Amino acid sequence: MIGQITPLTGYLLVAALLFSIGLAGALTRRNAILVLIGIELMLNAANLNLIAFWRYGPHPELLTGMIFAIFSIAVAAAEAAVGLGLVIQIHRHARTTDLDAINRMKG
Amino acid sequence: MIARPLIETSDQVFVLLKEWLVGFLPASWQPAAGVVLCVAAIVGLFPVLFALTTVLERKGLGRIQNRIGPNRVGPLGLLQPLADGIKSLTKEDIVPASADRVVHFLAPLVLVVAVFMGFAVVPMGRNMVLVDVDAGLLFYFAMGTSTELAIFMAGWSSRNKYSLLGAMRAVAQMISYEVALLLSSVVVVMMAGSLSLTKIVAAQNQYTWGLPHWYIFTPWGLAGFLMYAIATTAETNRSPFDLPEGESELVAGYHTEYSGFKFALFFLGEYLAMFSISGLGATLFLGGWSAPFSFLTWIPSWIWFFSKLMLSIFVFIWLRGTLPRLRQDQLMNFAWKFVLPMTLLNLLVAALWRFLGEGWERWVFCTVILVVAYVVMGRMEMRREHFGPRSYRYAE
Amino acid sequence: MQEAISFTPQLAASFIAEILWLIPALPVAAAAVTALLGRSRRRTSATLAIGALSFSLLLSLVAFAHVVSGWAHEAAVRETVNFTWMQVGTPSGAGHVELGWVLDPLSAVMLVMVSFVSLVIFIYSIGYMAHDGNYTRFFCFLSLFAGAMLGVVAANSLLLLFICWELVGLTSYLLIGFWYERPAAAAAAKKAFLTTRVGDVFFLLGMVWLFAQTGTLLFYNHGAGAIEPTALAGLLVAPAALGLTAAGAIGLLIFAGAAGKSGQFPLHVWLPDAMEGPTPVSALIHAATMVAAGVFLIARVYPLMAAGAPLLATRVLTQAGTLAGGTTTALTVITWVGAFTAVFAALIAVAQNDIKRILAYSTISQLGYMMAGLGMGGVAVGLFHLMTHAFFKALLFMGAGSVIHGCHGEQDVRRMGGLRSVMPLTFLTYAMGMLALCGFPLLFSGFWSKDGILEAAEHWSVAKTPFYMLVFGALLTAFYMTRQVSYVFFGHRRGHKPAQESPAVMTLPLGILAFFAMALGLIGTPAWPWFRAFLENRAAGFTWRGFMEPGLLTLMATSTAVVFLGLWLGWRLYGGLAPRPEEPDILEKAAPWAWAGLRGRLYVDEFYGVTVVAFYRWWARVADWLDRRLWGGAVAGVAWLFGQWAGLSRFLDTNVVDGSFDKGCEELSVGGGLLARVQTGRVQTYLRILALAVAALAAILIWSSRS
Amino acid sequence: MSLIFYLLAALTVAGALAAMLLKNTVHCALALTVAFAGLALLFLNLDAQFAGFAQILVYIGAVAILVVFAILLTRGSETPQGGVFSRSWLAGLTAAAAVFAVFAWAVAASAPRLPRAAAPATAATPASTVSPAPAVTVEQIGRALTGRYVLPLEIVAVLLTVALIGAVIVAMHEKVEAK
Repeated sequence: MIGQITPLTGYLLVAALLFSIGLAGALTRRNAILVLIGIELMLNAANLNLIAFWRYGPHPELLTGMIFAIFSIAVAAAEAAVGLGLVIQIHRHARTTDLDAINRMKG
Repeated sequence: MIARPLIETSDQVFVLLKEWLVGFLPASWQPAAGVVLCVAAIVGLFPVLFALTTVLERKGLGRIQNRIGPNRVGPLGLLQPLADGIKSLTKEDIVPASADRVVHFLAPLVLVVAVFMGFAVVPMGRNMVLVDVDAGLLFYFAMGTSTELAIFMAGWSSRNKYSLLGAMRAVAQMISYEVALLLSSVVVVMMAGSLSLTKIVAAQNQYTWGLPHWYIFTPWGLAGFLMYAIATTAETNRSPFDLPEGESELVAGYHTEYSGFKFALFFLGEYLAMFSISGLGATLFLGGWSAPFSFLTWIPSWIWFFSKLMLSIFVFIWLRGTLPRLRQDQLMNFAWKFVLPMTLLNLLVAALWRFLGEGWERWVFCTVILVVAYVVMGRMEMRREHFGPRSYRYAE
Repeated sequence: MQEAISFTPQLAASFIAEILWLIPALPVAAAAVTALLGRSRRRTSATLAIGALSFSLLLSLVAFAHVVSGWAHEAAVRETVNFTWMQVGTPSGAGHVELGWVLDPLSAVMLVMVSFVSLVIFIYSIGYMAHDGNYTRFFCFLSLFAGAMLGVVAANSLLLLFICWELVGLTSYLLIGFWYERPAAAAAAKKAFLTTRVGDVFFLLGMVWLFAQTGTLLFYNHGAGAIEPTALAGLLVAPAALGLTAAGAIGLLIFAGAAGKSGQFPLHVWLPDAMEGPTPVSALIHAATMVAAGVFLIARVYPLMAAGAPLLATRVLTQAGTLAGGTTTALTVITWVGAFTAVFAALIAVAQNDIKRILAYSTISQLGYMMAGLGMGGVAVGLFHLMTHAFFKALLFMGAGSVIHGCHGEQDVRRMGGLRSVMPLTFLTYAMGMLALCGFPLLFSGFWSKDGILEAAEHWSVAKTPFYMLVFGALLTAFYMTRQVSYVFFGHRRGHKPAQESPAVMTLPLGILAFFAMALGLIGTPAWPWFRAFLENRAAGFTWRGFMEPGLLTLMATSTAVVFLGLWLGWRLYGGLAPRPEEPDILEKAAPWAWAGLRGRLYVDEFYGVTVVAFYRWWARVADWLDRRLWGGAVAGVAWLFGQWAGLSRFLDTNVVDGSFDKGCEELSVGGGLLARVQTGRVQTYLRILALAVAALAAILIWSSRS
Repeated sequence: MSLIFYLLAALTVAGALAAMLLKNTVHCALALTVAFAGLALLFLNLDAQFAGFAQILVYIGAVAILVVFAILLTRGSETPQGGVFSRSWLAGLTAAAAVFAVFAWAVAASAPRLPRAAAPATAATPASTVSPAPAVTVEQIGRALTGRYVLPLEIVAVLLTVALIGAVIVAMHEKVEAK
């Protein structure tokens, strides 16, 4: 199995692993910030996929994957800023960042 | 006039030396060995420079403050740094009981490593750059930002409110001024059309009427350089922006809880950061290793580079001896409400310069715009008392 | 009499003509602004009204000067500014309804007259209305009225004229009914409004007919206007009922409108009652503007009236030809009605005791004179009398107002007397006005204008009767004016309260008007017929030989004799004697039945009362009955049906629709409760579901896309 | 597959795992930076210099610092007494596992049809031979950004501005509160 892993496959597997780890964290951690961290990880995994596909894709000269990755990095930065700002505000409001404690919106 | 080959050799002496040394090794090892050699050289050189600088600084401050400064150890106290080094090496390494040992241990290392990385892309002379990365500038800043993390680690790990406060201050300050730093260097990138530092230097290494094409000799270049200088002073936590280690407020800032060798590492790290960032400034605005006049080109390029480096170091020391310390909110307001807008404006001015094309008009327009903006904004800030009484608005 | 200058059509209107519209617009604007003011802004409103009107006067003078100069340079001015208002379908395909204004001698003269007299009256009313609570409202209406009247004058389109005409009617209604808390005033206002409407209906008919015939309502449009030769020629061949040409019929219809406004015989009833309004209003309406509107209308469409008469060409071009005795049906009718009205009203005036009513009836009779003059003598003759009358009648009314003001609202002449000494200024000016009205020889304007009419009547080709009627009317005029004046100013004081002179703001206008009442005659003497020449665009030369025309001197002699006779009679009968209000009048003793008839205004109102009004009452009752019984019943039935239907549907709603709906709602809420369970409010739950969904989707995709 | 790749992958995954597993939030943040660094190195290993440096600059330089700040501002720096995992951690874990399973399956299933390298791998050239790196200069990237991708660039710029302002507004104290 390992023997015939192509580089691309390897990268894709690593990306999938990272994604799942991030997802697991996002799903299991209590601290809202850590949930955000998990999401960041997921985004990064996606970036890794993009870059890998760009690198081993048929048309690396078009730079599509790389540009996409760069954009997603920028967007991720924005997302982190806003998300953390929200977390801080929530903390001011509820005095906690424990997501289990923050369930006021339940139906 | 000196013979050309001699000039060549004196200019390329280090390169030749490296090649000669590598020559002894089998061909397959040579690239790696070359790199190792260069790294070794850098790692060896700059601590020495650091030692030299410390003594210079202490003596200079002494002069400014009307004292003699270190004068016991060795002739004129020149061996003082040596003594300090020995002392710091032999001192006991104290780690607070409640400290987070791992992070506490890692912090200085990360700092020093990150700072050293920065030197990799700075050309210190013709053909004297460790790795000529195409995105050199980006790399440099990437490394520069990593130091903040180290500082935070230090401040947080040593479970001490002074350290933590110092660290937070330092990080906040560095982030704020990093924006200005980047933006003020972007101007140069726009003009040189490249992120590679060697290309930037090459672009400045031309002469008309014996005068070089350094970017500092243009309106936007000068403005950019001033912004850059301010930003660097803040980045390196030097006076008047040295709040993070304001002795009067927080004992010694984020390295309060460090002693012995780790403290020495921090000390080293700061000065190395100073060197590298000054070197970058020289590369960006002062034409790197190029000579100030065409008839001085026979002097080896590395001499020019290091003299410019030391010149800015001298300026650092001078400032430290002269200016009082700012207050945190003043610092922030200054960064976000004055420096940042000016740099942004500077970008526009550079673009204008680019599109006005050759001719005297661009000089007039750009200068006028910048001066007017400077005066107006300065007045506005002063009147709005942004540098006035302290506001706790953003202080949690 | 030298050849006339023909009107040279101006293609490009001069600047003053371009901005002629400002003259009516300014007072209207002032009215609009005043309407927005609060009741307390008395000074502001007065200032606005008078300021605006003075501007209008200024512009009118400029326009007048422009026309005069053009006339003096032998280039007769008739400048029109027209614009299309809307598109309409006509028998001859789609046509434009065009509006516009015209600047020619007629409109210029009228503009100056109207704006001037109105201005004087405005100033006068500052004093007269000083104690009224609704000062601002009053000036608002006044401005609107003046603006509308100026619009009538300046209009170059029959439609625009009609619009302003109706505006005049409306404002007259508002002004006559200004003291609406008095039932009499309210009734008078209604009466005036309705009576004039009667005429206006005919006017409207005529207008529509004219439009249908010619496809345009513009008076002058560089040869394409409705009253310009080409159109008239078309109208003349178009037949109408009773052997009339379309031109004649339309002319008669329009005259009906004019009669309504100018209180000619059948429709005069509103005018005396209109005295209920404040005196300035009476002055404005009866002297200067409203009633003059009718006369002006006839003058404006004179070519239409005169169309078809012999010497048509010269008539149309010069509007002269009084001496060439051609006439038309319309003109004949106008003449007879005018003459009859003149005598009729004069007779009634003899037997009135209310100072303002006397003046009102004299106005009617004078209007009769004007109409007759128009009918027999052409535009110039009628207009000249209109001008002079405007001034001296305004003077008389305002004098009367001053008297009433001085006698604290007393209006019965028999309760006055001896005011000569108390209010000398008023007496002096009033006397001038009176003499002018009587046509006192040589000195006073009334003499010359009336002479013009008499002269025209004497030369009228159809019949002599109008001449004698008018002469008799002159005699009566002199008589009743003498009676009034001797009642009011001579004898000894019979009022209860002591009278006093009015303030300067009221007497000064009197003086101004008095001056004009005398001086204005000089521009119309036979020796120097400037006015007529100006209107008819002939060169005006001064020559004594003007008097040498055959029969003129004898005519002047006769009229003078008549006037003196009238004065003597009046003084002989009423001079110095002081009748009690309760004791009968001298003439009454002489001929009680006649007197009673005259006192009762010849029972015209009563006649209308038993015919028209009664009919309407009956008809109203019929309609009422129909409503209650027939329509009311039908409606009630329908309503009942709907009620039943509504009840049925309500039943359905409550028992069928609502039931099911409520059930559905319950189900929904229950389901919502179930769904709400899923909504744990914990982010990670949602995230988890999301993740699983993604996984499932991806799996499906891959599965479907494998091999 | 080269050794470097395995090392970097191990480093990254380890960092990620640590970030998700450690108790102390700050440690998590620091571990996260390690993961980021590993990713950056992976990018470099993929000859994506620019992306790698941008990764370091943005994530280590900005995002990590931001996270750390947030942690300190929310008093999250000390380890919480109760467990760090939420009550429903098992379900979450299973969900994540399911996702990973699906992805891994997808990769494995499509492995034969993936482009192995710029040059199709044949028996002669084993799949692990790294294809010649595409020479990508920063200039090309710049041209691409300001050329083909100028519209996304603008949009991202706007997005960043909005996000910046929004974050400031959200995180800012109202004056009344502050006083």
